[in-house]
Amino acid sequence: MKIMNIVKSINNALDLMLRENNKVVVYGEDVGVEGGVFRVTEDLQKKHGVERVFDSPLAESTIVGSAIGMAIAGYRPVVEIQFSGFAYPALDQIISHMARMRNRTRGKFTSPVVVRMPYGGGINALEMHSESMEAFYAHTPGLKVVIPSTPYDAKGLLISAIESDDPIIFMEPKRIYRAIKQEVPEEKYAIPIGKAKVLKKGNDVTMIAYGAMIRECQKAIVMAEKEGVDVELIDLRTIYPLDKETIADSIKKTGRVVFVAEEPTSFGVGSEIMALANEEAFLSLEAPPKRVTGFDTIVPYPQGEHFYMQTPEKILFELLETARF
Amino acid sequence: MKIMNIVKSINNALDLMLRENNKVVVYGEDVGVEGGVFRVTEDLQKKHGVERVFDSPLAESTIVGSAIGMAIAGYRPVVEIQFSGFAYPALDQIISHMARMRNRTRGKFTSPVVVRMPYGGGINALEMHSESMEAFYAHTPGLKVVIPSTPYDAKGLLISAIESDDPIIFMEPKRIYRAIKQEVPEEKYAIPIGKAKVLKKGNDVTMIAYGAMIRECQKAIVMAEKEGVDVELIDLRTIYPLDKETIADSIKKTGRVVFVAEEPTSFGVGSEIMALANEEAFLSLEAPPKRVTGFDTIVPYPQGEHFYMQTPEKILFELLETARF
Amino acid sequence: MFEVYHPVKGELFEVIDNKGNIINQEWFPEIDDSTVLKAYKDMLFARTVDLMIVSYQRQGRIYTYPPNYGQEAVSQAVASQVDVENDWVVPAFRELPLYLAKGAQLRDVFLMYMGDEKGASWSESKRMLPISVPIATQLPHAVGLGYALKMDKEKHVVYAFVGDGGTSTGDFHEAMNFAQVWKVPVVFIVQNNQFAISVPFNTQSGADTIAVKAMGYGMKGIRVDGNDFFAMYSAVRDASDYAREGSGPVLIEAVTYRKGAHTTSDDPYKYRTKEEEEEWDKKDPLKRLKYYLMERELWNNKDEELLLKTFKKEIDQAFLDTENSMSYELNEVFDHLYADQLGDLIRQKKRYKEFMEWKAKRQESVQNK
Amino acid sequence: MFEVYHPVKGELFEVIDNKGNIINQEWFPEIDDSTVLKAYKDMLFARTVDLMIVSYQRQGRIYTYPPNYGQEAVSQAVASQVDVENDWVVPAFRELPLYLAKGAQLRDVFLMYMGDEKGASWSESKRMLPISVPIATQLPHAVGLGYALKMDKEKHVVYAFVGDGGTSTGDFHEAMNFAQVWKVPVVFIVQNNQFAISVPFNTQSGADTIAVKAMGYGMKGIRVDGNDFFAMYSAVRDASDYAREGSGPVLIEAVTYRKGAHTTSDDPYKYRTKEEEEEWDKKDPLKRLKYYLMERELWNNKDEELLLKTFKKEIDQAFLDTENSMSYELNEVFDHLYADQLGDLIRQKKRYKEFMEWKAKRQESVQNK
Ligand SMILES: Cc1ncc(C[n+]2csc(CCOP(=O)(O)OP(=O)(O)O)c2C)c(N)n1
Ligand SMILES: Cc1ncc(C[n+]2csc(CCOP(=O)(O)OP(=O)(O)O)c2C)c(N)n1
Ligand SMILES: [Mg+2]
Ligand SMILES: [Mg+2]
Repeated sequence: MKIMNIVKSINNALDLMLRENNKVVVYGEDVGVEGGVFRVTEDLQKKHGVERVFDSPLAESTIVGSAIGMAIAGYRPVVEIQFSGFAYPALDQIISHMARMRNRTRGKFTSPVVVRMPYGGGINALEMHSESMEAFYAHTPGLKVVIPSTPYDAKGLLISAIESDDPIIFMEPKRIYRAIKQEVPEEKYAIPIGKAKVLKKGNDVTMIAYGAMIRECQKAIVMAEKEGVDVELIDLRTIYPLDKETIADSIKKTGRVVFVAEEPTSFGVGSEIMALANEEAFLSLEAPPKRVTGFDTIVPYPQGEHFYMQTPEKILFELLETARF
Repeated sequence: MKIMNIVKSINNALDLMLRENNKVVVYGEDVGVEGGVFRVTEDLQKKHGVERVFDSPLAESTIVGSAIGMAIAGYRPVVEIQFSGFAYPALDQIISHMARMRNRTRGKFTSPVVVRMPYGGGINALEMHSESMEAFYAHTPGLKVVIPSTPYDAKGLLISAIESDDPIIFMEPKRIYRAIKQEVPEEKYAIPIGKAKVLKKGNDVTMIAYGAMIRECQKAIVMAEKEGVDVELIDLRTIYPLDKETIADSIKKTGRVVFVAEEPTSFGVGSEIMALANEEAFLSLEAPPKRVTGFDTIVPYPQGEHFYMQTPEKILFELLETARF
Repeated sequence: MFEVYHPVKGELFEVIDNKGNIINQEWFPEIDDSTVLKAYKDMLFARTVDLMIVSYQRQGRIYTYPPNYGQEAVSQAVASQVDVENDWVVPAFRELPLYLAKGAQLRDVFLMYMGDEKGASWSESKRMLPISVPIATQLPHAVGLGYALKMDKEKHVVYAFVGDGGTSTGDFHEAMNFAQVWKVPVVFIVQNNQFAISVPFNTQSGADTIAVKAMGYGMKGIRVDGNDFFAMYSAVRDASDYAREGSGPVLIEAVTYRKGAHTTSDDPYKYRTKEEEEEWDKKDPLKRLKYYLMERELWNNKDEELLLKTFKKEIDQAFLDTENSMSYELNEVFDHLYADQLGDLIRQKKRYKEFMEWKAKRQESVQNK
Repeated sequence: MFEVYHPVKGELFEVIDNKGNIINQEWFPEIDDSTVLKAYKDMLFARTVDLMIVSYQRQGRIYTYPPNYGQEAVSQAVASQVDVENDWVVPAFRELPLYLAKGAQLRDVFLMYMGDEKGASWSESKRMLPISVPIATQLPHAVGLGYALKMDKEKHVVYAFVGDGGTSTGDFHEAMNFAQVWKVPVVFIVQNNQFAISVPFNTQSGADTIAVKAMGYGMKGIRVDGNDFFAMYSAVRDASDYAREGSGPVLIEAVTYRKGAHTTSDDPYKYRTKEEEEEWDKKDPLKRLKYYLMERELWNNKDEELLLKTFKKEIDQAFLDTENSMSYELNEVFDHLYADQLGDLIRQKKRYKEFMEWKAKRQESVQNK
């Protein structure tokens, strides 16, 4: 065991998979020499050579598109999009091909590509650097969408993603890249995709979140406890496919749901959680399921970002309303 | 008044706006000489000249991107994406710029572009030609998303879209391009964006749909009537912003909601409607709001498409369950 | 070759004239008569398939179809020398002779355009991607396949196709640049058939040729008469040798003409003249090759008549077999999207079956009334 | 000029050497001393702003910032001749001298990088788009602006900027092609500063030069020493004359060097050497212009010392003013997204205010305990 933050544990997972499987390649803008702008791929080129860990030209569509080709030929490319806000030029390759190659060819050709991208706000960056558009990917048939919230999960989920025969969108909460440290085994282990995790048991309200919001929720929950509200916290870990059983079981128990995320509210992941609560636990609902999510606006520049972000207090405010409905 | 189908009424709206406002330009692939692959822009080049109605190179990103530039300079470009499945290369321009130029410049520069795109299935086409990914646009802050279901609405809504100071995604139900004929005034009129329309009053269930699904719903409703179920039918017409008042009022009255669309079920427009039902009418709900929507799969090729599409019978099946819950 | 016919010169690389006479002996390929004859027959076969599909389409037995009519020599030049097992083919959608050479079955082609995904994967053929519906988006895949060949130290090549319209897309540009930076063994072949649906080349492209675009990537490029089988054959051979040796990618502009409609839904007379078509008809790739063969007494009209008869029978039989054996189960919709069965899809499938049962019962009860 | 320095030759268009001596009299621009002197001062001003922002950043008073250091001559060449009212400027993000010439205020630049959108719109400046965060995506906008100028029969031009990294993107390609097909008056200027963050030009691009890419679009192009103010001035003038006359767009490759870090978060020694930096330091655009001016006794070190002092004072004052007057209201988040106020946004804003009230009350009650 070693103490790792998320940057380190992802680096460790990549290192390990590069060592174990010579079909794994890692590339993207500044991924090689520089080791990535967040240093997630640091030293991997030194360890595994310039043919397997390398810089690409600045062109997101073909970063993903070429990875699809490699994957068809038996490789396991793990590509990095520097910020999730720069994945938009790659959406066509992701939607039209990465997600569909298997279906289109009745399984003859597959595209088990992992697209890694840091997402979310809270790092005082300019526009386009704080996006949380995971709902795009979740709504795209053929993809799986994974978002870890801890170093331990990040490693185990990334290993599963690389070993998965399906294409994976792997979104990394850059805000907590270095903020959370944890003991992480140095050997290989996998955390299954599609399984949520109940981080805390509770009876009054089911709180659902993922990524960097988990930490904010945990703070809110401590405050809520003082107000006598006992919260069950679920870390989704996979956005698509949702772990409907875990979520529904919890809602059936508590009758109340609060969903917390950075995304714009409307037509987001939260909407699907609201739908799920209805479809799976309608008769148990004691209060309207609630979204504590971003405004339907552009994430503001740093000076205004605090208005947009979900803070423990804001979560508490909404949580108490739901608990006392 | 003249009898028009949707192709004709859109053509008429474009013709009228080109005549009235010399800042309106219309372009896209095959839009000029050919008049569009669906003939929506037929004869417009002849009438208004090759400078205002023209063919562009095959490049969706710059079709939209150049329109943003023109709009900043005071033009009102109406661009056509040949099929909504080929809009994906333009998503970056749509999300990163078209939707944000006003916000980014605090209103100094705006991008009142109208992006027209035929969407939806049912025309026996190959892959990528039957997409219904309106939820992408609805989830993108800064856009408005409009989908007409009749010739009359198509004209009035398109005129509003061209006159709107906001960027508009205008999705056209190609399946019923020529299927519905209606009297349409030849003069100018506008239908407000953001206003749903109650097509039929009813007391038992609120049915919500748009585009080509309206017709299927109407057929289902006739069948339901025979089973003693009285349905209220709402045509959304605008997907974002949703007309929450109209929707909520109806749900409060009926206590039951069925949403019908072609889109993949998860994380779609339907999810937001489910959320809305909860947030706005929780205490009135007598049954879990229901989605009658596409599978979370790729729209099958024509031989399999009937499995995927919402038919009157399938709608009835789900409707009855909700009505009798 | 790529220096002699350097794209900056804007020259067209040709080997035979419209009457099949050799006009460029120096670059006439080393190729034996039997290969030439086979190429002719294969092109004739492809053309016959095309024509018959168009007629099936008119009969309402097939959906929209994009013919290869007039462009057959371009992909036949690859078909005549492709390594069927090992080279990769990345199609656009007008390379029928090559699909068939690479192991696709007529059934696949029929199924595809009759609206069944089962045709899209070319049954048992090796290393050939499905046709690409979104224009030019296949080119990045070719780059990745080339990278894999390079990593695996396989001395094979990727043949990637795209149309003149496709060269306007961002993906074309990105893929060309990646290919050259990574020096992958990809032969890019642009079928410049003068139109993208209704849009003519001069409205499509700022440059006078497509070959010249190679220069913007530091790539080898050449502008070839795509209706001249021998010129195409030579160009493809030199390009693939170059790529196979690890020297990097090559761009071939194949200048050709789409003699037919864009697809069966299109009417070309909205945007071009009969005169133009007649002009290009003289350059028809089959006619030219036929002149060549007849001149050498390797072929005559009677041979052709006989062969066409056999072809038609074979094709019609295959079409009937396909029609008669078509089936599309609910499972087809769900079962190939993910490697495993997702809960959501299982639930959705189950719900659909419940609906089917309900529907069946309801029809029964209606009938019983 | 575009024939003499045709990109196919791979030549670099230069006018002065590293010591400020004229080495190419033929192409030395018609420019009076006062304009040259002003250009020098403006570049010096921009460089001073840059250095001071970097130091504010180190003090934690500003967020990540991308300096222009070493590249000032490229956009100054435009700044010295742009029509401030009528030409359009479409920035990448390293054209500080031009932003200021076009009417941007220091306050705008500060606000932008202090994290306030109010800086992004360049206050009262006319016809200049905000900097573009997603690389190269601004180029299609330039095409559209050019189209509008053409339609409106305005004899003005669009100056559009992008980096070497940006030339790899699909949008670069599409925009170049559209511009040429539509013959719009756009001067595209690529600042080839040798790096895209850590990625050097030879990993970025298959071609040896960026100018040669113009050929792939049938466009005029030229490769210019971007650190040579006079060469850039001449090239920009000829290009804009060409465009203004309606002849079409031009691509200028400005060969330069990013002397500083990519941004204040970057450490260039991860990917390049001090030696390389020293080599390029000799070509520093300010140094070269200063040699030129000093040789002609238009400038001396004392002038510079004095001016720098004034500059620093002015900049520091502007920065303090900005800091002291900063404010960011909740409305800023909502009020500029749509032309009208959407119900959803009104509700969300209202809800946020309710939260704020609740929070205030809660803090009160905590304090009262
Ligand atoms: C990205 C995309 N945009 C639009 C279309 C619709 N479309 C199908 S074929 C075609 C023209 C293609 O022209 P070209 O590349 O020259 O190929 P050709 O049809 O001439 O073989 C268009 C616009 C598409 N399939 N994909
Ligand atoms: C589409 C996109 N991808 C990635 C980035 C992250 N990024 C910011 S600057 C940069 C390098 C740009 O290089 P270049 O175009 O040469 O401009 P320079 O920084 O050298 O001025 C990258 C990759 C981005 N802003 N946009
Ligand atoms: Mg073509
Ligand atoms: Mg650069």
